[in-house]
This record gives sequence, C-alpha cells and structure tokens, in this order.
Amino acid sequence: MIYLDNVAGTKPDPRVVEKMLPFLTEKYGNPSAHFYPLGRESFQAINEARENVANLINAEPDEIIFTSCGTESNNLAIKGVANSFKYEGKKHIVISEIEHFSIQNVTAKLSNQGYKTTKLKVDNNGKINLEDLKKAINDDTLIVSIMHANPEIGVIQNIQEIGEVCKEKGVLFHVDAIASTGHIDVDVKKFNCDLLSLSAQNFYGPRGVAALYIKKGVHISPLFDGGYQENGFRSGSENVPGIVGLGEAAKIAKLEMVQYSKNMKYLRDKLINALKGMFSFLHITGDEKDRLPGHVSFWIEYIEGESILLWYALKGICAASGSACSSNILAEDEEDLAASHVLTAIGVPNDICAGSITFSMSKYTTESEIDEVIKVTPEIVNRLCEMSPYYKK
Amino acid sequence: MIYLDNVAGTKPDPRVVEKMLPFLTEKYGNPSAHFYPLGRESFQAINEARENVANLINAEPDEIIFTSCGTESNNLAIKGVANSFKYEGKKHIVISEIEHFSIQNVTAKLSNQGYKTTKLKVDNNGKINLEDLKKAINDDTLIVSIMHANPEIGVIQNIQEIGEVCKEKGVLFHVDAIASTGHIDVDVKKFNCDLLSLSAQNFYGPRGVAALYIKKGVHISPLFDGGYQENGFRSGSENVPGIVGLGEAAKIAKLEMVQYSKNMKYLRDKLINALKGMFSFLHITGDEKDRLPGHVSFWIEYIEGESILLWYALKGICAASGSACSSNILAEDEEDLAASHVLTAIGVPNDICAGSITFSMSKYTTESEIDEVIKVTPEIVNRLCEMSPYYKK
Amino acid sequence: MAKGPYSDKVMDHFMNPRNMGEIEDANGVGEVGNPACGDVMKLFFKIDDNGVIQDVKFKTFGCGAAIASSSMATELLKGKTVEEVLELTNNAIVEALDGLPPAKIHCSVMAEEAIEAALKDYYKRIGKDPSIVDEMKAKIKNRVKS
Amino acid sequence: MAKGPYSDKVMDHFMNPRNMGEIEDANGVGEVGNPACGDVMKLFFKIDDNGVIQDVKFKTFGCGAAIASSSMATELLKGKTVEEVLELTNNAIVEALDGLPPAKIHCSVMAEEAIEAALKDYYKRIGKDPSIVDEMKAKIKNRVKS
Ligand SMILES: Cc1ncc(COP(=O)(O)O)c(C=O)c1O
Ligand SMILES: Cc1ncc(COP(=O)(O)O)c(C=O)c1O
Repeated sequence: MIYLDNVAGTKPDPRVVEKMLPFLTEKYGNPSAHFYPLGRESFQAINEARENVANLINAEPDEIIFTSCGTESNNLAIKGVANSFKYEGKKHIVISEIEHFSIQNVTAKLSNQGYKTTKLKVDNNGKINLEDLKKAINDDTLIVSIMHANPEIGVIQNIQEIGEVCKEKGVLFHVDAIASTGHIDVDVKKFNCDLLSLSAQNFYGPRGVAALYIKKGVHISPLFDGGYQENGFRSGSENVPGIVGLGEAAKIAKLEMVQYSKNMKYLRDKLINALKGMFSFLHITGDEKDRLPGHVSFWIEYIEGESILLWYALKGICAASGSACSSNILAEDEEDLAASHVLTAIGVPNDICAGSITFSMSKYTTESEIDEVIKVTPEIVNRLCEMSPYYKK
Repeated sequence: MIYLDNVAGTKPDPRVVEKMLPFLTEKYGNPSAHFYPLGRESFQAINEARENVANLINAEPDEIIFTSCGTESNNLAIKGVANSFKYEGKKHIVISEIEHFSIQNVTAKLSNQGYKTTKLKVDNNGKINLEDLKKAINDDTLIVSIMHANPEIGVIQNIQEIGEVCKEKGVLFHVDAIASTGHIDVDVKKFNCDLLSLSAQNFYGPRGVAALYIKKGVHISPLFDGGYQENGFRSGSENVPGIVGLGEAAKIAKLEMVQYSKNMKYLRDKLINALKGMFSFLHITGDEKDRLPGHVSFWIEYIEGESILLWYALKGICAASGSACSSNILAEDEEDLAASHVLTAIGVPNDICAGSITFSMSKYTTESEIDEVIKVTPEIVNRLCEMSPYYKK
Repeated sequence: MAKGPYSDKVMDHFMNPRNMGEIEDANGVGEVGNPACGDVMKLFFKIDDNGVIQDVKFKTFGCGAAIASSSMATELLKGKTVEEVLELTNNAIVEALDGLPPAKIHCSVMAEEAIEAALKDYYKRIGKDPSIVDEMKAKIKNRVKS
Repeated sequence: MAKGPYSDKVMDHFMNPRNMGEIEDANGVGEVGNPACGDVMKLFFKIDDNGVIQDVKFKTFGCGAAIASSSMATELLKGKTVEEVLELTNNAIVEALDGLPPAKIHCSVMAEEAIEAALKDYYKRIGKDPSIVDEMKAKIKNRVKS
C-alpha cells in the first residue's frame, strides 16, 4: 500500500505510540487526583506534553489547551471569542473562501446570533490578497480566521503579513494551522496571532487529540461547562494517552521537521514535474512555491475524481479527491453531494465533477512509492479518458 | 498500590488495549476515507464499536454518537436540546442537587439564555422524591436530567420510575449514566429516556472517549460545526483507537458485568460493615441498598478529608474526598475551594471541612486489598483524631 | 478487507466495463447529464429492422456508480426489443448491481434517462414522433401501478 | 515519583508533626478557625517569667498544609521571646516549609493568627491589656515597611 492521504491523518510515529502505551496500561490515573502518585503521574505527563506543544509553536505552556480534534479547536476558538463577555458587541468575522468546514460552518451557525461573515476571495493559486483583507476589516470586526496551509491544494498563506494587518487594525487573529503544524514553521509570535489550532493526527500523533493556543489575556467562553480541567477553558476528563502522544509528536517534530520536510519537498517536486509532463489537460492546483512539503494536487479535464480515486485504490494508492461525487458517499441524498468549495474558489469549473486529486505525503513516503505513482497514473488517466464522452484524442 | 478511586477512572482492560493497538499503529486510516481499504477499516471498526455500545444499553447503533468525555456528552445532551429549533420556547430544566458539575454548570450557563432550572432536593440517603419531580415539571419544562448513579456517594436513583414520570408529562429525559454504565444494568428502553451519557474510562475503557445515546426522533443542535462525521451531530475527526476501545469495553461489560459486580458487592459490604464497627463517629453516606457495587463512602467527624486522603496515599491506598480542602488544589485562591455540593445536599455539615472519603473498587480489586484498608483505617483515624482540637476521647 | 461503499458487482463493472465505446453507425444516441454533480452518460444503440437492439455501447463521465450503471444497463439491453428496453427501470439496474449507496441512486436514474433519450433519437431518425417514447413509458408505469 | 501538591518539607511535617498535643498548664492558648473551609488551629504556650516560650504545642483540624503550618510554627517559636514571636510572619512559615500551593497560603496565615491569639490570651492571664499585641504587631509591620 502506498499511503498518500496524509492530510486525512498520518501514521503515528512508533515513538509516539511507545510513549502512550504506559498511559493505556499501568498509568491510568486521573490527572485531577493530586493526592496519590498515580494521579500525579498523569498530571505531570500532560504538563510535559503541554510544554512540548508550546515549544513547537513558540508559546508558553499555560497558553495551550488540549481538545479532541481540529474541529473542536476551531469551534472553541471562534465560538469562544464570539461568546466571551470580553468582546461583546463586535459582530463581524473575516475568513477566506477556502477555510475548512469547521470554520465555514461555525460562522454560518453564528449568523443565528447576528454575526456577519466576510469571506475573502483567493486568487487562482489559492492566495489571499492583503488589500482585500484590509478592506474587509471594519470597526465591528471581532476576529479574522485564516488557514495557514490548505489541506486540499497545499497553498500556504502569508500568515505573518496577515497577522500584522490584524495587529494594526486591532482585531483578534485565529490561525488554523492544522494542516501545517509539524510540517513547516509555526510560530505564534511571528504570526502575531491570538489563537491557533493544531491537531495530533496531522503530524504523526494519534487520532482524537488536538490543541488550541490561546494567547495570555485573550478570553474565550468554553464550549463545555463542568469541572476544573484545562483552567476551566475545557472541562472534562483529559485524554491522557492522547495528550501524551501529541506531546511526543510535537517534541519529535521540533527536532526532525526540517530534515524530513526537505525530503518531502524533493519528492513533491519530482511528482509535480512528472505529472505536468504527462498530459496537457492535467492542471496543478494551489501555489507551486508556497505549498506544503509533500503536497501535490491537481485536476484533470474530461474525467471524474471518484473514478480516479477508485483506480488509484485498486493499484494500492491511497489519495483524496474534492469531487462532488466522492464528497459524502454516506449521504442519504444526492443533494448532499457537493464539489469542494476550495476548488471552486480557485476557479476550477464547478459545473462538472472536477477530476481533482490530492496526494499528501508523509515523512515515511519513499521515492519508489512516488515512482510507482508516476508509473500508474498514465494508465489510469488513459483508461478513463477512453471512457469519457468529453475526451477527444 | 491499592487503587480505590475507580470513579475517577478505571484501569483499562488489557483486552481493550489489545484491540486498540492496531488502530494506533498500522490501521491509521481516516474513517471518512471510503475509497481505500485503510479508511474503510477504520469506518468499519467504529461501526462495530457503535454496535457494541448500543448493545450494552439496549439501543440501536444509529442512536449512538461518540464524544471525547462524559462532560462533552452531558453538555451535548443539555445544550443540544436547548439550542435545537425543535424544542424552541421551552425554557425550564429540572435536575437534582447532586448532579455532576457538567450538568450543574451547563444549566447555570443556560440561564444566560433565559433558562430556569429547578434543582430537586435529595433525602439524607441521596435519593430523589418522585412527588417533588412531578411538582417540578411544568408546561415550560424542556428536559429532566438525572444521574443514574452518583460517583461520590454511590446512590442509585429509581431511574425507571423517573422515566415514567417524564414520559407521562411529555418532557425529554436525559440520564447521566457515566458512573453506572458497565457496572449495573443500563437500558434506555426500560429507562424511557431520550438521551443518555456514558464514558469509557468509567468501565475499563480508555480515557478520552465517551458516548451519547440520542433516541431516534430526538433532535439536538451540535456543539461542533464542521464536516459530516457522526451524522453531523458531532463533527470532527474521530478518535478511532479510543472508539474501538470503548466498543470493546462495552462488549466485555455486556458479557461479564453480572459476575464481577457480584464480587464487588461482596467486598463493598465487607468494607462497609467493618467501617461501621470501627468508630461511632464514622458515617456511611448514600443509600446502603441502592448503591453502586464496589462503592463505599463515608465521613468522619473531628478530622478532615484531605488529611485522611494523604495518609491513605502514604499507605499506598488511592481514594477520593469531597472535602473543600482537597477540592481544587491547583486553584489560585482559597475562594475556589468548595466542599462537595453532593455532601451538603445530603446534610453533611458544610460549615466544616467534612472528613469525607470515597472508596470505589474495580473488577480487579481483591479481598486482601480490602482487608488492608480495614487494617490501616483505625491507625489513620486515631492518629488524626489525636491531633484534632474537636476530638475528645 | 473491509467492505467499501460499492458492491462487488459495481466494482466489477467499474473495473471491467462492458460495451464501452462508441458505435460508428449508431441509429440511436442519447446523452444525459446530471447538473447536480456534472455526470454525463452517452448511450449508442444499433437497432435492427425488427426493433431489436443489436448492439449498444456507452461513454460516461462520472463516478464509479455512474460507470457501473452504464455498463450494467448495456448488458441488460442487448438483444431486447424497443418495448422491452423501456421496461428497464433504474431499480432493475440497481438490483442487478447488488445495490448502490443512497446518494448514488441518481446514477441509475441517469442510465434510465439515457435509454429514453437514445430511443427518442432513434424514433426521430426513423421519422417517427419521439414523444411516442413518453407515451409508451407512461403506459408501462400505469401497468406497473395497477 | 511525580511531585505532589506539597513539598517534601510539608509532607515531613504532616507525617511527623512536631510538638503535637496540649500543654496541661499552658499560660497562653489561642484558637482560630477559617470559616471558608472549616480548619481550626489551637496553639498552647508555656511562657516563662522572662517572656520566653519554654514549650509550645498544637492541635489542628485541617488539611496537610494546615497541619504542616502548625507543626512548623511550633518549631520556629520554641525558645523565642514574646517580641520575637510576633515577628514570625506567615511568609516565614511558608518559606520554612519550602512553599505552599496558592490556595493553601491561608493555612500559614491561620498559624500567624493563632500565635497572636495565644499571646493575647497570655497577656490577659498576666493581667495586661491584650491589645498590646495589636500595637506590637503594628509596630513591627511599620518597621518592616520603612
Ligand atoms: C456521573 C458523572 N457525570 C459526569 C462526569 C464527567 O465525565 P468526564 O470526567 O469524563 O468528563 C463524571 C465523571 O466521572 C461522572 O461520574
Ligand atoms: C486545515 C484544517 N482545518 C480543520 C480540520 C479539521 O480537523 P479534524 O478533522 O481533526 O476535526 C482539518 C482536517 O484535516 C484541516 O486540515
């Protein structure tokens, strides 16, 4: 199997799993139980993890809150400030057209509470225009929320410049760094951000644990009310093994990221170059320079994404597609199928089931795996073109 | 070490951990990735877990939503119906005085949205009076939320009868079964409930995963907005290993609960009888008949809970206390210390730092461990009494 | 291996589509599209003088379900008379494929519509009013109902 | 072993409290309580004719921090004169214990208050106005400030 859907989750690093195991077996204490060693060990373990996560993104440990997934972090960030007494009155939110559902749908939900959202357009490479951002921010603006890197088209935004605009304008700034953390430099001080989301499963940590950076002084209203955990920002018994895993993943990323990202970039560029030479009707999506290491995305005219995915799968290659047909196979109704809003935002024709594909590599991806992708792709594309009523030789 | 704080979390069953392991190592696929086997395996695994959880509580698989902790389940249940369009207008909630913070503080938060809460009193054994319940429910009542078993004093409510009252009155009924599931019979049909919370860490599953039963036809507004996961009731990438662990824990509980609970009851009664014979000023809390297997709770006059806890810990015994002094040792301020609302509700003098202790056993607790507790308790109590200005021989 | 979204039958027809291609001298061609998701299905009929489908081929732009539905439809059509062809409902295609996910049922509907379109084209070519197809279809539906 | 909420010093005094008990013929007894959490601390002084603390004992109802603060206070008091005793602040007790969690600082404050109460009782018994203690305390505080 050649796994190239790492934006959907990476294989946990074996060192991460090893570090977690004691907390699934012998170290089962509740971190709130301070009066016996078993509880204190758990408490110490999550604080060690907190330090490692803080260290990775240049934050302080007490600015890190653990959550259960990237979606929770994003919800907590946006709903948290929207519902905080501290920012009452401000009712405008700025996001981009290519934010994840866990941002898009949150702002949609907040419209019930009178919030208005401006969605910044992106150019054909997926990038936000700073002038647009400046124009979008007004006196009513509460927060700007922008993705650092997009998992579908790999584009990396100029987060530092965006952060400067937000600082100048005096609005809160949230960065969705779920697709970027552990792959490229994420630094809350450089970014000038107030909130930042990251998730373990996206950089060799376990599924089911994520974090939210909350800058000292920034206030959020919690999503969960209950006991004293996480300083009251996130009540509920902690996922100790998961948090330990996230901490270890952060520690490893801090040490090894530069090296493995370099390798991934090499493979990415090799694959992109090969794909570009194959078919005139294959189009790379997302910025080619400012893009995630190991991220290759494209769409093909004449053929449809789900069919391509299925064929790759038959060849043992795991990939993703933003085509409507592959969007929500469990839906009860075709109405619930929708082409990726990211692709339509960058101008991929949305009246057709775009033949879009995303390959996302990991530090475990090898050159021979990429060579195999390069080998099978023409077969698959030719086969489907042959079947297509649109394709003319 | 003698671990008797199982209400704060149990040691995961080794079979649970074994079942989880592949999903931390080789089976790392995203369950939303339906187009390659690695994703489908994860999808199938969480559905198998869903069946096992449903089976344990006599529900249907599609009535089970996975969450990250008991607190999330409770928040999702109460805020979910409060914010659902379906029940708009009803603004009254009924709970008891001895609900967990994750219910108490949710209703407190909802008061900002105009919700009123009636807190039912409990008698000295911790039980709710059905007549009080009937009187509390009015035309404005949206939901009744009652704990099946209380983790601090072990009392089990007559949930079936409470469910009948709710059904008669036509109000929604949520059961917080976090402390009871996996220990005693939990049956959503018998309980006539619309929502029910349970958590893995309370019955030999891993930390960081829980579930909410939502009866077919009941509508909740999600806490997290985002992608398509969990039918839209709970967006966010799933904690696959955790969910698999919860499923296995449910499967084991279904098969073995009756037997291990019988053993725990024997040890419970042995310990209670021994304690009652030791000191005239030691008082068992909670109903003696309707109580969790393996649950022993009491308070001692003249001496303070944290001191008792610390001494037990020095003897290698892990226990819990509801005393103010032991409540929130991480607080920045003594104002944040508070005696347990559960103990004050059942009439334990709240003007003193009650010397309360909770022992909660697991299926792994042995008789020799209980004998050790019986042995060291008089030493500890005598020692602290000697030091107490209240105690007179 | 864990079960995928598609049945083995669907996967078989997806991997080994039957009757894929065009018929140069087709005398009935139907093309339908699904605006919701952009699928396009094109059917080519070669119908003989007795009104029997001698040959049928398809070209499809679409997902696995669309390709499999097209392929299965051609298999079910070959050798049938025009009347029999119209009796082929999307349900029959779904059944023959051992089921489709709910969100993909529309792919089988598209196949049924493509058959109608191709037949209409055929009638037009032989100088008949293509609306005869609608009438025949309505009759069949009434028969099924009663 | 992971570090607990209390320092080793606190745990040592908790496990092996110094000067625990009552003094039958005490000539200064102070009892103070914390209404917030119910702690009660009782100090017994045996003060000789030169105003030197010959013996001191305590009884405490309270948490680990309260017991350790009491115990540490008695250690720091023995052999001191009345004036020296009043200079003992709660901070000194906290320091001597290698720190206390923020929420438990009040336990050391209670110890300081118990000392004052015991001294007032002593002055009352020897026929002096106990408010002299407040004056002495105020003087010390001013000295510290300036
Ligand atoms: C009855 C009850 N409800 C709610 C909770 C909160 O669950 P969690 O700590 O998993 O968030 C607990 C915790 O043990 C509990 O016992
Ligand atoms: C940029 C981005 N934001 C948010 C999310 C949602 O996170 P999760 O799926 O962990 O809930 C993802 C998912 O991969 C993501 O890539």
